Amino acid sequence: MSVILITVIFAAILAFVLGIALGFFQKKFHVERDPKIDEVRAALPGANCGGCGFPGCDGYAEAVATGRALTTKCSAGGASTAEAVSKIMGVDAGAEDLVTVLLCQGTKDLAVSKGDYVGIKTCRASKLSTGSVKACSWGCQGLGDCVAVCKFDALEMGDDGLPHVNYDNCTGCGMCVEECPQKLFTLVPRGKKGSIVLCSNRNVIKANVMKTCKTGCIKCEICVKQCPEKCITMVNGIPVTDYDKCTSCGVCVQKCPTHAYKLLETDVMGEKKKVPVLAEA
Amino acid sequence: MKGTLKLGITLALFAVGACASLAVVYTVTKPQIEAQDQLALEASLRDLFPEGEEFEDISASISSANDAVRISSAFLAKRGGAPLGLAVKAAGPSYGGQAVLLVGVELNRSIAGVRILELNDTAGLGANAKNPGYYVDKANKVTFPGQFAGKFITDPFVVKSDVVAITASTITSTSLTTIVKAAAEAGALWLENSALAPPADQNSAASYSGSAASESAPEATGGN
Amino acid sequence: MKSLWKTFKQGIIYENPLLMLMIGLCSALAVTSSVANGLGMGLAMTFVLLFSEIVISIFRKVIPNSVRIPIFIIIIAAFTTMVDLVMKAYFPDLSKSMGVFIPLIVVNCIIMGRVEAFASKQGVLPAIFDSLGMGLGYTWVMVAISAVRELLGNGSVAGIPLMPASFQPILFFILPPGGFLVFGLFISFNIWLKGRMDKTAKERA
Amino acid sequence: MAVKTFKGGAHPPERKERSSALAIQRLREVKLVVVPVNQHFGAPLQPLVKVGDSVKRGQKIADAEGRMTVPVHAPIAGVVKKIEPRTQSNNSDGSCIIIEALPPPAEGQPVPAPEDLADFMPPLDPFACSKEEALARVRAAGIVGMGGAGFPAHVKLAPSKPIALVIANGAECEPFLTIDERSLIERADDVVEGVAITMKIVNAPEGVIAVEENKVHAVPLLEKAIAASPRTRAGMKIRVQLLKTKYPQGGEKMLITAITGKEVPSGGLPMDVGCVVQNIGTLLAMVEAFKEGKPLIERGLTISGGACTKPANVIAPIGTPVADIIAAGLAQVDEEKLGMVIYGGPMMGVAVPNYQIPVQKNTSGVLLLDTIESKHYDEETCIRCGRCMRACSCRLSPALLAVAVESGDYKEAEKIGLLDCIECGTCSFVCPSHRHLVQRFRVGKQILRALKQKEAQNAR
Amino acid sequence: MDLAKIFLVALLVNNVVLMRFLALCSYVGMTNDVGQSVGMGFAVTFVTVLATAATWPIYHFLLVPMGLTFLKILVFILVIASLVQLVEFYLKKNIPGLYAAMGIYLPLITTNCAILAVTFENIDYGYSFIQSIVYAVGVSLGYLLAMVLLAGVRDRMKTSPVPKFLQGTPILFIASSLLGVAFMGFSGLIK
Amino acid sequence: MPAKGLLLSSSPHSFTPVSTPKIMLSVLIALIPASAYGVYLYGFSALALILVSMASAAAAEFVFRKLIKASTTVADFSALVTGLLLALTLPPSTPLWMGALGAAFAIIVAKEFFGGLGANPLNPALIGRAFLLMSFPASITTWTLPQGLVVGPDAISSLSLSQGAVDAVTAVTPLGLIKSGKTLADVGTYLGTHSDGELLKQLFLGFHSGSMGESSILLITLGGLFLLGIGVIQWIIPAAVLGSTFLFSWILGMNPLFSLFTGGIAFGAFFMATDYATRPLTPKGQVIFGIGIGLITAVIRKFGGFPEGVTYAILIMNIATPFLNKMRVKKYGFVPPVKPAKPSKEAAR
Repeated sequence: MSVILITVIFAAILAFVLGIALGFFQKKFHVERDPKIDEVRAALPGANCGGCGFPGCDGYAEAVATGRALTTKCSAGGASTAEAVSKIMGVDAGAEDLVTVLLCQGTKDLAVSKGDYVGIKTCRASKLSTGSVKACSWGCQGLGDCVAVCKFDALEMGDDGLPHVNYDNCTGCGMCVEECPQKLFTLVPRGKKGSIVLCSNRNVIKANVMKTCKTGCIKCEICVKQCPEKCITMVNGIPVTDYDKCTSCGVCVQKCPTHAYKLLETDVMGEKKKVPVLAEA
Repeated sequence: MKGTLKLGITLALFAVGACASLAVVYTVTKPQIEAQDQLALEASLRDLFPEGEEFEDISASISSANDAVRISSAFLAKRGGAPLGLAVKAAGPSYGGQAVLLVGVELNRSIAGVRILELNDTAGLGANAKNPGYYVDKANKVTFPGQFAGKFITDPFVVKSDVVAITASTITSTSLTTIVKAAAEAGALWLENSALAPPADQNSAASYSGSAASESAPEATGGN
Repeated sequence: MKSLWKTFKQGIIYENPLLMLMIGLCSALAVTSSVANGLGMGLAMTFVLLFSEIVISIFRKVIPNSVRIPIFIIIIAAFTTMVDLVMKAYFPDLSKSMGVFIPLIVVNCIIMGRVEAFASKQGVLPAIFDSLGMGLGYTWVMVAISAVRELLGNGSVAGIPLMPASFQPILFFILPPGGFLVFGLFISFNIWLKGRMDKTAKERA
Repeated sequence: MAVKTFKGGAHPPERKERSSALAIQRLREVKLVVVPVNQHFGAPLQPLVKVGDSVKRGQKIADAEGRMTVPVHAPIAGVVKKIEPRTQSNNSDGSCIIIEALPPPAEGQPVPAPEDLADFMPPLDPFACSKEEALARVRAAGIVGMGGAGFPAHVKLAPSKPIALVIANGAECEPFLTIDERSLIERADDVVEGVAITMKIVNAPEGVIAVEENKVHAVPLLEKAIAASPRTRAGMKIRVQLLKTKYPQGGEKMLITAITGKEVPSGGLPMDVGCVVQNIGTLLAMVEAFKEGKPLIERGLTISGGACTKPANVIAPIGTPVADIIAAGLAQVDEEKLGMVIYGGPMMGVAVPNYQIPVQKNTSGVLLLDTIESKHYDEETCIRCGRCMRACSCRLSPALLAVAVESGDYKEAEKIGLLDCIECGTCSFVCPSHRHLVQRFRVGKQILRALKQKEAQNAR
Repeated sequence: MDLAKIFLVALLVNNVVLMRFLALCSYVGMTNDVGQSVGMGFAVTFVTVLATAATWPIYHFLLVPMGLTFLKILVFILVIASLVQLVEFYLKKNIPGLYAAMGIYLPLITTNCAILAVTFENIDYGYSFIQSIVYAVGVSLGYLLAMVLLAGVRDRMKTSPVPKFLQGTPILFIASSLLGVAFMGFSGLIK
Repeated sequence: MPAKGLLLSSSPHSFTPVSTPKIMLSVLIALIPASAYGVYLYGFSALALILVSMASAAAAEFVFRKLIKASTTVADFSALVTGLLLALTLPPSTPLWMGALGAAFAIIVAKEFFGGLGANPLNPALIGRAFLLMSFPASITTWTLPQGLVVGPDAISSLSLSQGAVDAVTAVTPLGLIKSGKTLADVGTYLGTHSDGELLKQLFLGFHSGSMGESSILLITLGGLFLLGIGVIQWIIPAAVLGSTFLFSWILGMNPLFSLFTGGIAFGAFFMATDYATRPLTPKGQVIFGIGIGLITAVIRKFGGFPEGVTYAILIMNIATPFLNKMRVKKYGFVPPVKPAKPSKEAAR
């Protein structure tokens, strides 16, 4: 019985002293910081296991709160924690839902290649070494730098030599836009309606466009002339649609002799994406 | 300050609760835990001296001549008040750390038997010393510790000579042999000093026939 | 009831503490050289997890936030000590072969993690299911790993010889490096398994 | 004579025997030239002519303000047909002035007077004029370094540090190329004169003509020319130095190290160790610019390679499509065997999609490789044999550098010398796994420079 | 046992990570780069020594006389947790430079089982105070060694074409396995 | 203009004829003398062990790469090299299935798991040997006498060696004898020599029990010199390993020449430590690497649990390789960093 008594007394004293000391030190050494860190920290399990790659839960909370880390990294807490953390952080992340669009249709069959490229299989390397693997200096290199950089599995290299966007997965993060050495990607709002030119060539010698790519914009300006809404203008050699006026009537798409014009809602993001371009054109 | 005090008290309350229940568990299990150690030791002692009825703790009066080997305790086995032999618990270094052996010494200064209590050597190699199914002499089913039974402390105790080594574990074999020898010598010395054993020069195996005398040490025919 | 079952299942596979969350690894490797040890450790762990979660869930409303960690530690340490004492008293051999790893349950991230993430926020019943799921998830992996290691390294499972007499045990597997290797392959297998299950789930959806 | 060299390097098959004995031929009839506006390392130029203008041979057709610019001249007399982007020998599209030659005078028509066709500057004595005048002449003649990147010669000749040694780079370490070798043999006097002019301009006490051992037969000719030169008689010190045949012996830094034992500091220029290195072609162009007032409108180049059934050393007007040189019969090519066209040497040259691309100021050769020679290999994994490290003339660690670049660790890459790589290609040449090391470094340099630029902007 | 022996056994022969599987969470989590692992290693060394210095007297001068040895687990973990907390508070306020370098690793240490294991083993092995400290240093430097070595291997694996099914954590454990094989060479080094 | 597409690539466009398979083949050739001598000494069982080990290594690589759907790399001979190296480090009497298991383990776990050729952090052959040594310590430390070697007449009695079947005599290696406390003279007695010089000569020529890779130091050195001569390996590592082993053995009170002529130190120095993937790349790193191997070998032989320490010494130094790679030579034109260096504008011609 005496053991129990001694234990109880000892424990009481020890814990009391510790409690007081902790409270005291917490006050004395208090350092101001972002309340969001504490909020995130509170949502974390506090196992301090280091599984997230940050030094402990505090380190991770700070990283999340300052935007240096994803909200889903806590493995100890699992999905519920990730949700909670996202809730704390993600409230103000309600930006526009963007998706990426590839502004090139130069498939293996349609675009002429300059030669057989041997070397590092990245677009950046091929562009640096050959100017462009395709005869068109503006065309897609088809070596998948965009696919490699995409964290969301939203890009896939197709058999036709062009990357294909999986719009279910695309988050509009813009990594591909940054990465593409030819700057062929652009971000548009998901579900955007209107027409768009899937070509980026700025060749000033119009005659040469057809020699390099069967579906290149040849700057004939038929679209500009035919558009009933007069919403297409040539900017830097490429027709640009004014989406405030565009009614998706499809005239430009029909009239474009090289099928460079496409409708965003059907041909790009719609069910029947990538209508095959006619080769005879 | 009031908040701090409150924290301290809450913490203390939980600690008291936890520790109180712990203390209860402790008081319940304490006798059992202590009994376990004693039981294990006694089992070994009885194993060495099956005829022993009581075991007198003489740990205080025995010491080892070998610096590396520490005698942790020793027990004099008695039957009806008459001494049967001495069990020496000795610890010494082996391949994988400390090894603890219990060595039984007959009054005639031969070894009654050796039991390995603790050994952390490599599994499958040195650890075979405590494997009851591992025989250094397969024909006669003699285990490594078993081969010591019946040896006299005057024997050379040289591995690969009169002691058969465990295959590919010369170090374990040598270390254990050293412990056995040191323990047996310490035990024999104690017996001499207590005048329970005849002095060294009068040593003769014929004078006394121990329980393990029939088990003669195997000739050095196996191993490498 | 369904959500309780789901909580339970999470720990067994999807959020298996060892294979998916990769916490509480130390004991998983150290004591899995034989099935008896693996099972013993798993059950000891489940016991501590279960009672810690229950107690903390009961008291979750009266524990002040700023000292919750010390209080959790006290409670977990108390149960760990109990397990330690009980094992020493009634399973001395097992206790000896697991050595320092029984007391080390107290710093096992699984317990602290679950207590913080689950028990301190949920009721008693879900906490019980969570702890059982996590505990058994831990235990089955322990047993599986130790079975593989014991079979290859000793030719037996749970002490029962399974391999033919001519089998020469591959000691590598019960030595420390073997533990790392087997565990690494287990994780790889589980990742593959989970990928497969996600895929079929997606296809079904 | 002691043979000097540097540490590292490799010895690719020389293949010079195909063209080393062939005398330099001059291409006279040119119908059309495509003159890239920008052929130098530095700020871009503006065309000074417009479509339809008549131009005389040697007339300035593009220029710009600024120190790092060099004008471009019309290589032939004719009419400007177009000014439009065309593929240049670095594979990029650049603005080119396309000049069509005047038709040959019809029968009975008067042959136009030479002064109507040509517009050269008056001769200038470099030993009598001031340094400023001489430099102005070098720039006005449009002279750039004719071996490599096209560094403006007048900038190189106006160093901010004292110069002790002028080196004429006759190493010509690239396989196949023999134009420098032929120039050394056929125009030894002019080479010596060029060294003397350079020495005069930079006020250097000594000049060295560096020649690789495989051109040892040029040494007596050069020594004779040196002995006969009025400049050496007047006390100028010029000598010939033999170098071991090894790639990249002709690299500016390696050449300096081989001859002087000094190393050009990282990020520095040859003048930091008191040297000026001049390409043989550049020296000849300078001699012509002073003696004849002729700007840099033509250059010598080697046309060779396995698919080239008749190799040649030719002098052609700048802007001549190489196809026209072949069409003129100076060289022949077997289209069937052709696998690859390289402008420059096989170690540092650029593979281009056709040989329609014009000769530029820095085109030292055009190689028409057959399908066997042009075999390129797919990359295998690095086996870490360390051959690249022993071969690297800059003592870098290509294998480790490649790892740093691949893992995106540009900080580490810069630390271990990514920017010190001279892209000589030795590491890729010796790699048994055929790693595309140099290409990796090129890409890495591009990214690293972009990163540094970004950093500098952020710092601001 | 002399001190050098205790130290070497703890450092190499019974390496805390590779041979005894302690502190694996941080071993896996904190070896992304060499600098990080060194920081963590030194932080652990510091706290282990501190914890040993604190728990040894508490056990021998407080728990043993009062017959409360069974409270060992509870008391030790509390002491270590508080110690870590206090060190962190102190560093954050008074030596922010050191805190920036090391402090961020401190919270991870509370649940680092190597530290608790060392304090227990000091008691179990019956080490004296000095021996305990030496043992603590040996173990924690062994931890540092393993961390740094794995970080080196990991660094190298960043560009290796590791098969897909092993990428990530599995290959780390396999690498650790091979490190363990190499460390087996030390076994029996000190008898 | 050509209708077909020409090749486009980044310079250089010229490549050395040296290739990975040729390098591996030359290693195989360099190992022929030592292997052939081993087969001569130990007969058919040694030959079978070599063949099984090589076949198992190649098969393991082939099957594994097929399973993960990667390109097949058996044609580069590297697996065969690993298999042969492993076989040469094992006792000639090793059961064939163990050789096969070890080779498969070496290839799959130590090499392919990490990404195949060039990516393995530790020497696969040595991992294979260490794996077998850990797993089957008895078999891997059971040596046989070479055919025709008659041990000294008093050897059996004085060293208490036992004789089993007539054709396979169990034996101890010279290092094993030393480890169990015997002197050099005892080794001499055992091998039937009468002076230290004679003993060293016999060790050098290779007439003693042990693995095939430690039999004839002469033939191994010849193989090593062949590789040095054709530039497949460089002299720094072998020199550092052998030199430091000599030195540290001497310091620790062992006969330095005996240390060099016994065990796998020569084999390790020429064939194992020079393994491309696991040695440091930089000369400075290689020096330290070699010295480290010599030191650890001497320490394990003197104090450790194994008679032979080369395997573990090399493996331990393998782990240090990523750090030794940081010891680079100063690059061309190195200037102490005062300000960030500017890009070089010059390109070689």
